[in-house]
Amino acid sequence: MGLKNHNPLDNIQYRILDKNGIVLKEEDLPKFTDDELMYLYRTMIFSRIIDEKALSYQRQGRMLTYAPNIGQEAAQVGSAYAMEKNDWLVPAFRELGSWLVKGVPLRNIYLYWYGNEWGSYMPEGIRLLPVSVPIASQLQHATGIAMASNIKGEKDVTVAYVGDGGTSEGDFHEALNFAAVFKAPVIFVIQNNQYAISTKGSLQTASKNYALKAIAYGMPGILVDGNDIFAMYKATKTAIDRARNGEGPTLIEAYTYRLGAHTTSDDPTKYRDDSEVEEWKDKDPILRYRIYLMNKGLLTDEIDESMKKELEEEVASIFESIENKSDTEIEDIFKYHYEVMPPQLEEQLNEYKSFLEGGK
Amino acid sequence: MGLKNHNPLDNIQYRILDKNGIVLKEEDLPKFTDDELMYLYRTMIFSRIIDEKALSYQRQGRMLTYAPNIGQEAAQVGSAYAMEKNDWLVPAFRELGSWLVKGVPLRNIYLYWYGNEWGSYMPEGIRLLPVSVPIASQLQHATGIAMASNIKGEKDVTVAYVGDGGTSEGDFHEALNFAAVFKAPVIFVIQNNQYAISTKGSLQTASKNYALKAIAYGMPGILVDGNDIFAMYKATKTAIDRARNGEGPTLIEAYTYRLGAHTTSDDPTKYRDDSEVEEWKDKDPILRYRIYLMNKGLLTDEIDESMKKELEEEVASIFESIENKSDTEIEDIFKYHYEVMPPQLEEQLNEYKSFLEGGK
Amino acid sequence: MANTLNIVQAINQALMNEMELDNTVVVYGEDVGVEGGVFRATVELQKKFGNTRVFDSPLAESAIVGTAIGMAINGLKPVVEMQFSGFVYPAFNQIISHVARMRNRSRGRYTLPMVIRAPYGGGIRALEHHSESMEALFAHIPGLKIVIPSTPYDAKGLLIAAIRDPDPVLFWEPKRIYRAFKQEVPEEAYEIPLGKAKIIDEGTDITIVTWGAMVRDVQKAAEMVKAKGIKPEIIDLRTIAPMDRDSFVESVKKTGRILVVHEAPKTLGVGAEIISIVNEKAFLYLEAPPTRLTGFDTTFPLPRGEQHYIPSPERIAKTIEDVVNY
Amino acid sequence: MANTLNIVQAINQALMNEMELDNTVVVYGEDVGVEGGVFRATVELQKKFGNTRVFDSPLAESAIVGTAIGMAINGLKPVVEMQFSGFVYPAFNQIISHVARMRNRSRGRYTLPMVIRAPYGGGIRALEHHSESMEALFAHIPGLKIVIPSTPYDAKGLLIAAIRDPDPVLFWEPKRIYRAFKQEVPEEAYEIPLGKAKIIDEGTDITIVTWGAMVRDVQKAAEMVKAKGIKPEIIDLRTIAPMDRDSFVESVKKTGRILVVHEAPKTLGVGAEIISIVNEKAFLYLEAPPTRLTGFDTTFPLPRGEQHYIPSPERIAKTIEDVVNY
Ligand SMILES: Cc1ncc(C[n+]2csc(CCOP(=O)(O)OP(=O)(O)O)c2C)c(N)n1
Ligand SMILES: Cc1ncc(C[n+]2csc(CCOP(=O)(O)OP(=O)(O)O)c2C)c(N)n1
Ligand SMILES: [Mg+2]
Ligand SMILES: [Mg+2]
Repeated sequence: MGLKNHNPLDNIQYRILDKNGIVLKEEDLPKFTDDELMYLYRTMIFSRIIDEKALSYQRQGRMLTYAPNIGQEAAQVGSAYAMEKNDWLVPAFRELGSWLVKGVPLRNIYLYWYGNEWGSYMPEGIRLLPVSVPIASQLQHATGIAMASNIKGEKDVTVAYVGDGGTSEGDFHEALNFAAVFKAPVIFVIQNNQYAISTKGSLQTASKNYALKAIAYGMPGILVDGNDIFAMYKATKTAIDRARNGEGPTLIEAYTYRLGAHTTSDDPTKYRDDSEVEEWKDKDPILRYRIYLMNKGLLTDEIDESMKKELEEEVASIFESIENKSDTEIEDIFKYHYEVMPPQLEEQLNEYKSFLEGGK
Repeated sequence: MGLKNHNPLDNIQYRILDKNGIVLKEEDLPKFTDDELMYLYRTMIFSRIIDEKALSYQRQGRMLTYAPNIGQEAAQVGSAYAMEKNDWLVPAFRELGSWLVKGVPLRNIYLYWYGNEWGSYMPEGIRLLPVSVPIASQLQHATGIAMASNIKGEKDVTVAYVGDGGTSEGDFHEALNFAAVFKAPVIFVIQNNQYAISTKGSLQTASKNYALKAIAYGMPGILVDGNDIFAMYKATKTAIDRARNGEGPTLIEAYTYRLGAHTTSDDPTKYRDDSEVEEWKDKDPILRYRIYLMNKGLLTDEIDESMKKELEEEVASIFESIENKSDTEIEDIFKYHYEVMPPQLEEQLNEYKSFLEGGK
Repeated sequence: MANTLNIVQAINQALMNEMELDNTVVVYGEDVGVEGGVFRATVELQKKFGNTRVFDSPLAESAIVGTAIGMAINGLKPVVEMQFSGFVYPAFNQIISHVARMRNRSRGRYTLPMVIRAPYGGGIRALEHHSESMEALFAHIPGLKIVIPSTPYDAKGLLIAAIRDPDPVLFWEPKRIYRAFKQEVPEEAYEIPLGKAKIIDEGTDITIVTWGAMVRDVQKAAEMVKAKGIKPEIIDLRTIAPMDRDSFVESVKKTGRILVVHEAPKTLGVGAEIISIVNEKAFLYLEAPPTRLTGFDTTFPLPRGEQHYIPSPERIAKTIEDVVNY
Repeated sequence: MANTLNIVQAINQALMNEMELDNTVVVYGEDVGVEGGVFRATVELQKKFGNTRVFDSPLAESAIVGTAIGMAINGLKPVVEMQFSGFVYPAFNQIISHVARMRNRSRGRYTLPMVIRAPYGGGIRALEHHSESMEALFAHIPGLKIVIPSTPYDAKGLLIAAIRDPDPVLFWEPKRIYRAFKQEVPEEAYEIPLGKAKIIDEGTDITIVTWGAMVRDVQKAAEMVKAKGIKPEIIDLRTIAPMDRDSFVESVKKTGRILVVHEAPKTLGVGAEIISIVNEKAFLYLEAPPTRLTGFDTTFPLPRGEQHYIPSPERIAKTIEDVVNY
């Protein structure tokens, strides 16, 4: 595929696999091995199970707030899988599938949502930034990382995520503009899950889609069926190759749907109809990929069941390994503000410790 | 004209009067009376003289920093003249011609550049905000004013200005997005004078022009020859009519050139060639309009001379009326922070006054 | 008529009252319309007043505050919400450059009767950026007012006063106690004047100045030390800027001792200003060092560490004793 | 080798030195490349190091700071310029949410060796937003460092230390004295440690803490009061956060009196913190109320009023006398 052939002004989603698991564009189908095909499936399932279990832990009062990814697995896994190991991933906060592809241990992910500081620690060798809570602010970092790759003459590409809501922030604009002006090797992936908490797309922008916002920056934009893992992979891969080749940034809109709540603090029945959700359940990205794999003879109900069982056990055992054992050390609150702790902080730490010890 | 016929993606400037004063689009020519035609000329000349005199006062050490508008008079006067009296004007800081059309007394304008607080006082009845120094931040106010007009069911339209450099700020993006989502009756005029201090357009954006940035917001954008007063008037008038009719915002790019320095603190020879400036002197907006008026028999060298002489005298007399008589009263520093001055401030004011009086 | 409300309900009622009384009041922000706000502070408003006066905005704080400036100039009284005070920073330029300065810049021609509301403070086991107490940043900026209520009754009266105030007001709501307790609150509109602190407990031995959610922790600590014979005078500052200096200066002249308790980091927290004022106005009355008990000079920790950050009633009580026994 | 430089030249030389010594140092911002900065602080850098390492950016402060974060994560040491400190606010969210927190958030995995430079302070007869002194805003935020030099020698050594510092540093340059005087400055790179104040005049009667452009005004005032037999000890704070508390605490233990002089507004200016620390650490030594002489709690006035705002040597001298004669 070439990005040129997919003008976002046409408002047509780029799609390879339709919602019934049928391949529409044989010529664009990525040339994956069977192992790769199964890895992608397993990763989406893993993501789904991590979400579902977290939600159930949360309902049981064993987990804090949690933001599920259900329905967005293809957008995440498909885009991240197009990255090389040395490429940088800059997340917003709803990219579980991408994190898994990048190799972040589930333990960290659960620690994060469990409220422990170490959840944001990325093991050496994984080029992924921690969650960025202030919406869209992370896009600036992505552009900066990519500009640095250029300056250093390195070939790494950066992939950054943002939500549909995030496109309204000034930082979205500035990051894309800088990226285009400096031809930075960065791909911006908008996960358009159609809601920013309760706010619908029509209240977020008056443009027909988000991909076309690329035009304002003189960069290519492509509107993709975000529930089609092949299309997401292919579009991202094309953009990454282009970036690595010195041709600059690309904006990708993954048109998808948030099947769950915004977070566990949110009640979506207050602002959207069940019928809408039902309609989208039909377009579940895992469903269509599952059919594809079954048609291809790679997946059977049995394999599916045993894979899920295995993953469920893994998830449960990791959660149990952190549950009730993850309070933050007092020192840990102070230790990471500066390379050398200033006397003020040391004094406050010591005063507090001596209070706890009942001393003066 | 209809905005639809001028797609900014075509990158063609909308133009009625060419640089030799020849009318290219008879059908689009605004139907001005002779008085109106002469008023526009006089206002551009007035603006030019105010600038030139301010620059010379500044060189003589009688004025502080000054930001001249030379070369941009048509963009300013043409757009502002399309406004009704009750419409709101939201300036950046380089819109002298528009201020004059709005009826701001020159005394205020000079007081402002003379460093006196009262320069930013707008006489009642003139709907114009003071200069906004933080680049692009004023666009949010413009959108808000226009949203308020909608909320109150009033028909006033807001015209806001920003420079080419200003389009890179996040506030530009947010203001245009809000305006489009809420169909606010606001027109954004970009004075693309091709420089942001020393920074050229190619370092500001990778898009072919600024008008096409409108597409990202789902609003019309039009690229206009900013040195053609008729085209500026016509485009702005069309956009204003549209806005007043409930059809929402428009983005106008006035393609023009800053013939002078950024401000009197700036030395443009450091970053641009004289030859470029010379080329643009040829396209001086006053020049072509002058030819048009002469061809039409409305203007003669004599009328021109006497008009300039009269305006020069007016400008000089106003400057002299403020020179050395415009120190800020001490109370004036404190008085306008809150409707009721808090005790802290009162105390500080009194302490300072008693220090000055040599007391305790 | 009165009813029993918690803080978030009192805020909701204040908005209801003022929107009814003054049709120039408009309410908007992220998720405040259809959903009624993530903390339900604006619930039912859109149903009652329609989506012209109560509406959801795109996700852009600078635009929310910046358009409110424009609306205030053009005759409305916008009351906008920042979803959390930790997300006000994209709007910081609008606040410091324009909200704080439009009246002064325009010599009184353009005034900004607007309110920026935000849930603020820690202790709700939240993600990063949802727990900070950064009121000092705004209190340092000339031209701003910042108000922090501590009870439902005050919340309603102060918010109504803020909406009616001819100048812009930041209204920071202590979300830790949004639903912590209820109080009798008159159904109709009433004002509590801005810029006035409240002595909530009279005493003779030490002056304690605090605000927001810390008020209740201080009260608990006061009960502990009262048992030991110490009589603290507790002042709820309520308006952080401009500050009611007389309230604590007069009190210190009586007690000779002062402790400021706040959640915000110590360095340049509002406590620093209070102590400096006491030095300037009541130096000769001081019998012990004016003291601060505050959050640490660290980022507010994530939930599994947050219990360490906010001064507990026990720590407050211990500090009161230390100051009194100095 | 040494040469005689003013502050802006010393800054330029610091950048030259570090760019030469460390090819991960990059410099960018508005008009810093071709033009060499509106104050000429980056002049000749692009010519010398090329436009890959020294370049003009689009007009967007949030992106300038935000991309610097990314560059620092990816192995560079960006030194970015805000054209004036009054224009740093569009980047405030990046600074408070990320610059200050990335190390803590990532548990030390991602550190930010970056510098944000900005001309700061009043007194140059400038337009609105070009004269403010808002260092206190940043000093309140955990995780930041903020440095303000007062001489060419210090400017160079502190800037080099800031560039080499593994943590982010805000480097605010007192533009009023950019070209006020020259000093012998070594040609080669040298460091002046961050976090250390400097006693620039020893004395016994009163401790005066100040920084930036006010240092010279305080020195002038000191000359005036010395004529009357008063011996002030003058401390140039140099690093505003984290602050060298010992410097003034020890001094106050000797003098018993302290005056803080700054340009910033009084309320919650850095003076408030200094006075609170003195209360906490040297209460029993105090012989007069710790005192502040500062800018007003107003917007910095436009040129025709600015002479009233910045404390003059005469006002400083008068205040010194008042405190000493208390
Ligand atoms: C600057 C900022 N403002 C507000 C919030 C609160 N907030 C958290 S998530 C969210 C909605 C995000 O919507 P979108 O970008 O579409 O991402 P999604 O949640 O759909 O993945 C909001 C408003 C925030 N985190 N940061
Ligand atoms: C937020 C902000 N950043 C930087 C500046 C300093 N500054 C003043 S004018 C200017 C260039 C503006 O360029 P442009 O928008 O093209 O307007 P022009 O001066 O060409 O009319 C800059 C960077 C400022 N005033 N505000
Ligand atoms: Mg979304
Ligand atoms: Mg320009």
